[in-house]
Amino acid sequence: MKVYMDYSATTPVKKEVLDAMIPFFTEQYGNPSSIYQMGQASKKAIDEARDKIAKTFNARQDEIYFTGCGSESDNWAIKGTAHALKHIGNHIITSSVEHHAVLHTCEYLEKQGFEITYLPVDSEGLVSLEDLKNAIKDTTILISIMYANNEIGTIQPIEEIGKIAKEKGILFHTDAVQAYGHIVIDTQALPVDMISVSAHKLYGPKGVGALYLRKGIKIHNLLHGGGQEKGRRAGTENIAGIVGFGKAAEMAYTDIEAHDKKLTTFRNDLTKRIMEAIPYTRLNGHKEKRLCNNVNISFQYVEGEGILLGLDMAGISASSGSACTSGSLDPSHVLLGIGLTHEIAHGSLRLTLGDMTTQEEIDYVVEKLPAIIQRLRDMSPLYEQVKEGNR
Amino acid sequence: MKVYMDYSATTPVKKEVLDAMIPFFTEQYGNPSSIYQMGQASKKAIDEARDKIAKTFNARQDEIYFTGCGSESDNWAIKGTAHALKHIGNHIITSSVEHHAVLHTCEYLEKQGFEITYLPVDSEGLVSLEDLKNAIKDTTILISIMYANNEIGTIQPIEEIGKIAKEKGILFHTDAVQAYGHIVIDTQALPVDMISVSAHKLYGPKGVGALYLRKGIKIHNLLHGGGQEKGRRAGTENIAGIVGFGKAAEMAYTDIEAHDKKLTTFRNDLTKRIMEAIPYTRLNGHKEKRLCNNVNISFQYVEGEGILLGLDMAGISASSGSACTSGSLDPSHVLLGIGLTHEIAHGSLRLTLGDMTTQEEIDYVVEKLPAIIQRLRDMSPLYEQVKEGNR
Amino acid sequence: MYSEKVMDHFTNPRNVGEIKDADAVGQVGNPKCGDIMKMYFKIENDTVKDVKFKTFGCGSAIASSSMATELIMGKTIDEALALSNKAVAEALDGLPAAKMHCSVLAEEAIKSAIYDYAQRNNKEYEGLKGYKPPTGDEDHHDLVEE
Amino acid sequence: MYSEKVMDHFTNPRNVGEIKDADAVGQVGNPKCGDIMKMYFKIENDTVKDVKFKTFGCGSAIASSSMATELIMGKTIDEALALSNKAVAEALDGLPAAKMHCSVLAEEAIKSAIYDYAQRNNKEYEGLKGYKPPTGDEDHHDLVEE
Ligand SMILES: Cc1ncc(COP(=O)(O)O)c(C=O)c1O
Ligand SMILES: Cc1ncc(COP(=O)(O)O)c(C=O)c1O
Repeated sequence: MKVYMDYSATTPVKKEVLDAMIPFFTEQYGNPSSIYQMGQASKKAIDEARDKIAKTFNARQDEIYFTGCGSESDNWAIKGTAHALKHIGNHIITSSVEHHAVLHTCEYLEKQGFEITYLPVDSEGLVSLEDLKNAIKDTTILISIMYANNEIGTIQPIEEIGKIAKEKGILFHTDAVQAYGHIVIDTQALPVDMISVSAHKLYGPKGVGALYLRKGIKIHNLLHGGGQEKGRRAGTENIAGIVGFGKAAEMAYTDIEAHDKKLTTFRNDLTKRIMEAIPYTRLNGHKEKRLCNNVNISFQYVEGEGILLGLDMAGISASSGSACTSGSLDPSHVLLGIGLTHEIAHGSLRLTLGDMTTQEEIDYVVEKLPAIIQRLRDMSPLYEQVKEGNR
Repeated sequence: MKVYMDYSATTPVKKEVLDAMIPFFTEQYGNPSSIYQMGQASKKAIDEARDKIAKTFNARQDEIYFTGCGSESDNWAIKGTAHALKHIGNHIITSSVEHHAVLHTCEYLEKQGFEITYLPVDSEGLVSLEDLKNAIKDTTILISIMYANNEIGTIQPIEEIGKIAKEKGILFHTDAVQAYGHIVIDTQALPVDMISVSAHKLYGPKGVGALYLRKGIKIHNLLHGGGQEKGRRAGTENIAGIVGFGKAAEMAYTDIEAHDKKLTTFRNDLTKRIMEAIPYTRLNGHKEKRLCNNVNISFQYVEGEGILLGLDMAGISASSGSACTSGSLDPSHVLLGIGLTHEIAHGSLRLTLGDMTTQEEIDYVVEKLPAIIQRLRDMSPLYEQVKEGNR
Repeated sequence: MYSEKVMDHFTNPRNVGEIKDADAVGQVGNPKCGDIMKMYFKIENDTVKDVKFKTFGCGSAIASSSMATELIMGKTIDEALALSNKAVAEALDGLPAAKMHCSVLAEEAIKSAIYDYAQRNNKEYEGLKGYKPPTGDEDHHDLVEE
Repeated sequence: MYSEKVMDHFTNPRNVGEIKDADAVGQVGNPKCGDIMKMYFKIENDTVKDVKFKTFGCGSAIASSSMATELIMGKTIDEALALSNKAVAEALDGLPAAKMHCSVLAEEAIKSAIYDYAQRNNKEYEGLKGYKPPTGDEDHHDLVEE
């Protein structure tokens, strides 16, 4: 049996989405900047996709800008704001558990003379509003806090953060790459100025992202060049990708309540049964303020990559916060950020669910996982100590 | 009859290219950063595409970095170099006829305190090597000159420019977005350090580009974040797009001599017959040092958009350097750059050929164009003056 | 990009041509901007008996000239002077924002021609109050906010 | 990512386990880095009679332990000490660059155990010259250039 449980890494493109994209490769390939009919047809297709995405945000068409990926959206929002407002101040507030697209961008700006505050999070991954308020200075020009965490699924108090930012007249960006498609983000109600999203997290194609940029907000461009995207993002438009993104976003929000309900049930079932079946485990992230599709559990005394290989051999695709899978030496900064020791962070497993997930798949994972963990524990010198009562 | 003659704006995706891409949307959708089999399959597909593109440049695999478009490659090369070398100098040399992705990037850097020299070009669009040598200063850190011009097709003396740059120890970037797929670019023979290319100009998909970055050259990242592209370009990889790019590049270079020969013949035939059929015309760009697919002619006393609309009604897709089609007020900076008056620049028509171009199409355009021009001239108060001998 | 009306007036422009013994001629725009509009009038009893145009410019410039001449044909001079660029654009079922200046040009070509008529015949019209003839250098593109 | 050999040794590791009355025990790595390797030896006449391992670590750490124990089983102590990390990696048909440190760990676990043996039995071996037992804090990841 093949079980994909890594929807937060990326999703398959839905058939309807691919079908919508196909004509724009070989037939309707006109450049949207061209005035002839085929070019104008491309332009129209982009406008319609923009409209669909704007609708999901309850936003205006002209507040949506297409980019090449979620990372580009993050880079653009943060660097664009930093450079546009550096005459006002050089201080940016973010959190210690952001995606690298935010963190490394902030670190880069730090080297360019900006000052960055990385807010800590509590053991469930939440930033504290008090900490945020205390961090704000006269020189603060931007707050960038992710909507929901990609590893542990914790959902931040975006509305409250937005209110604080608004009160202080500070721009607020949120990386909603993981939240988009799971949570209703209503820009009429939510005081946020910029939102990053990415198509491949909600059954759209890889290589397309978007930035919601509230009307009237002026940030510098990241990609300079042609007049595409009303002069704010250069580069010939990825029409097929954009059309696919529009379709995918529309589908994701067509019945988001049902989606949420289904995945929440699966998530809770999966979590509960794994925790019951396997000792020495820990659920990472917040119990309730959590993405409906995210399960993240640490298994003590084993290392995550081994779990993933074992799962892969059983046909199950998943991910881990282990250093070994990231190519870096340290385990996930998110897991360390919520206070896990290195050892426990190394033994984490993330299972993320999606629209194609079935009860059968959940059952299969619950069936296979205990033996995989047990086998690794039996090989582990740390577990040996536990059995000997030395741990 | 439908005739597409705007291949320099963008190309259709070839069937073989799309076929290669399709599996990576709905089936082989794994994230290449993931260690399970489906992720590793994606990684392998990207490596293979990288290999194919490296081969076309006679380069190493690890000198090719994928981006989101040609504009991103240009922005990255120029800003990345500027920021990496600003402790050495702040002077950049480019030309006045670059694509906006280069020009506007340079203009942005100018505002950030860099000094830019925009080399003029002669009446055929060539930069002068003497001008270049004279422009070089102790503070010069980068020369960025396009390989071939997107409007008038003029091919710059890249080898000679590269030699000058190398002698002086200055990095050399070339925007080869238009040259790629028409000209053999051998990085073993050519002293260039960075090359920007884009898939959608050679029958690959829109939304994928690449930067050739000579081994050992260190420039700053433009997109910070995850460890993709060996940590140099963040963002989940556009696998389908990258695979398509690889396939398209491979196909483009499989028999580039035949491609060149066929299009050169078409180009010369088309040019000659239009110039013979229609008076008051001017061929823009260099006669020989010219892209094999580019025809650019100014028709005096008429405005380009009208020509395009007329052609469109006859089923012919083309482009113009007229202000009206660019959305800006001035006509093409390239046409002004080669010394055309505004009036003549407004009346330019670019016909660019491609792999699907046929002799029948050439004949059709030659048949239709004269009447379209004549109709507009008959409406033109400027042409009236000509007939009256007042011009 | 363009409405069907615009395309129709571009393809089959009404009133193209010259009037050799015109009572008034007006020309606005300049080749630098890529638009020149020239209008020729036959006027009788302060009424537009005939009007023809020649235009160097984009599709919407040609369509605007055509529509504007059609709208004022047979109208009184005061009515012709009252024609606004918005009315031209609306009659064309709208113009893209970046093309609104073409409709402005049409309005101005009419004013310029009637100004010529007024000058030749020593007349004064309410609609020309404060009107300054174009020098040929102004950038009409700036007149309309996108 | 991994060769078939690595996957084979990960899936069916040879010589996993403990030896209760081992003549020598060596442990290297630390949980912070996500790798700990522990090896148990039975030694007779300066020959490896038996060797077993336990490893907390990624797939290549487990495979490296398995392969290393297999390579030294029955060998003399001098031969065991001569086993390089490269030899382990090669026997596995290669390891990804970022995983070479796992083979280093295996080499070190052997050295560490034999050092223990030498200490217990007051012996000296050529292959241990200059060897310093690990303190548990070093970052073995740095040992190999990627
Ligand atoms: C010379 C040149 N450079 C850069 C670009 C930008 O490429 P892209 O549209 O893929 O960003 C283009 C084409 O649009 C081009 O012709
Ligand atoms: C929270 C978060 N932000 C940003 C990104 C980057 O998105 P992309 O891979 O499309 O650049 C991701 C996913 O990779 C993510 O999970």
